Amino acid sequence: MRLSFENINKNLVIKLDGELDHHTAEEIRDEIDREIDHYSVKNIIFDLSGMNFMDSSGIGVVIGRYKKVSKMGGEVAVININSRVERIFKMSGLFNIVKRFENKNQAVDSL
Amino acid sequence: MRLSFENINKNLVIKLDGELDHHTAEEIRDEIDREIDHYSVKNIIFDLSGMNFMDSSGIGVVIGRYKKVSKMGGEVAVININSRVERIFKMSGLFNIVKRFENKNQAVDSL
Amino acid sequence: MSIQNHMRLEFLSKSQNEAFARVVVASFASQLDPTIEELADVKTAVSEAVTNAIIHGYEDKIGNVIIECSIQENEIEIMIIDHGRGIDDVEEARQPLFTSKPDLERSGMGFTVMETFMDEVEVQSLKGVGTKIRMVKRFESR
Amino acid sequence: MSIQNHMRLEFLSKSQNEAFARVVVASFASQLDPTIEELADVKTAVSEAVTNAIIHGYEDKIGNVIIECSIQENEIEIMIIDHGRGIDDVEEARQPLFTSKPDLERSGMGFTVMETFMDEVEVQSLKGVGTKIRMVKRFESR
Ligand SMILES: Nc1ncnc2c1ncn2[C@@H]1O[C@H](COP(=O)(O)OP(=O)(O)O)[C@@H](O)[C@H]1O
Ligand SMILES: Nc1ncnc2c1ncn2[C@@H]1O[C@H](COP(=O)(O)OP(=O)(O)O)[C@@H](O)[C@H]1O
Repeated sequence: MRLSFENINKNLVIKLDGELDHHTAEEIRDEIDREIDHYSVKNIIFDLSGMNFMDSSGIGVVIGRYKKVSKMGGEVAVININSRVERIFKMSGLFNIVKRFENKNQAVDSL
Repeated sequence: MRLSFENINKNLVIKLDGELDHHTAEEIRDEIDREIDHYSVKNIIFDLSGMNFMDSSGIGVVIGRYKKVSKMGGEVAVININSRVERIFKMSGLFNIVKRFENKNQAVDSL
Repeated sequence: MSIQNHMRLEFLSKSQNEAFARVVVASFASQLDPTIEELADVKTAVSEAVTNAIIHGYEDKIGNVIIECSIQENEIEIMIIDHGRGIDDVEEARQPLFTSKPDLERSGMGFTVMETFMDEVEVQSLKGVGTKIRMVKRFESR
Repeated sequence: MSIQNHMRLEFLSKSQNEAFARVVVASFASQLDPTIEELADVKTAVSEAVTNAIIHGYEDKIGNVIIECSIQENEIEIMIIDHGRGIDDVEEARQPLFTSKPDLERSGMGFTVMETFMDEVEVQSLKGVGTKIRMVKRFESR
């Protein structure tokens, strides 16, 4: 799993490349949280275009970040979600707390 | 393992794509021999550009075809051999009976 | 109907083996020529059951996780077995969003994912003895 | 030096499992971050030993082939075990070009390939009991 970050104003775009399971979730969680704290991020945008695999551990990662930023009034969004991951998001009701956009610009403009 | 044949005069070009092991050797052997018989082939040119894997079962396949065509004065050649397969060919002395060419045209012209 | 192919894999309950387990089962299943989607279903379900064996079954200890796969016609049967702590209440555990480890950011959706992506899911578990998940997937013949 | 990771695979001696066995061992070995060349060495050696178990060990019968892999530091130990007929004369069998099955177009180069591509190869065999090949590969740390 490779992580890349981009800060756009108070939005943190997190691009996830590779396979997100329990093992890789443990690896990336702290790194993401450090980035959020360091740059006083408000909103998070997960870019999932390069995520080849996700199981329910990914749900935990998203909910965990949601809890963190929503305390300060921030929001979580996803872009470039494929149909498999979408199914897992739907199944778990994630779209009740996570917004979904076509691309980065749309997400940044709307949040 | 995918096989494709091309007849150029009395030369049969056999392109092997995929992995050549004992299992796939069993699958392709008869098909190759039928082709040799059907078209009264003299020489065989193995094109190995698409062969991703070969173990010593491949040596057996080459020697078997050599025995078949050499009875009628034919020859066996290889083209587009990569360094791994080359190592296995060398190890087993295959280059004593198999000629090696840069490309198809050269092989056809020289045989 | 006799078994056409069978394999049994045993590995340590370390989280880096989750990806390994997925690759092994997917590679074995691929002889049935599944679609990419069907193969992804199997990988996801296996990932859930193996993760559960590692984090819930063995918790902080290291034990053996066992996967058995059998192929019959167009169907694969997958068993995922641990000799860990067992499940307190299987019915409760299978409910969506139930998790005994919210502190580890578990979502409680593992069993729901398995049930969604596989054709059959059976859970056998005995406290202090271990857990066995039996899953079946039927591939559409192409 | 304790074992960092371990797995054991058991599968039927059917020739379609040769490719499966290669994928499994390569996938397990890949956690040591080998080069493509090193991984190909391991796959080739495994292919030879597994093929031998299938065609020489079990001949026309179906039995179980077992692969055990252990990882320690930058080194992988691979054992390939069958409970087949055993080898008549191990020293003779290991010689280049020796084969007991020329009729199956075997080249007699299997052991030579294993020895070339792996750092250690040990053969234990008992007539009527079976054969165990132990191979070690050390990956250059990168
Ligand atoms: N192999 C297992 N051993 C012990 N307990 C288990 C096992 N698998 C599942 N459980 C229990 O069932 C609960 C629900 O599992 P699951 O739906 O996969 O959600 P999650 O893994 O997110 O907690 C777990 O929280 C755990 O208490
Ligand atoms: N697992 C095994 N069980 C029984 N005999 C074996 C086994 N492996 C190797 N042998 C014997 O050793 C010989 C040499 O093996 P090898 O060098 O791999 O060449 P090949 O497989 O081409 O015959 C085989 O022909 C066989 O007689």
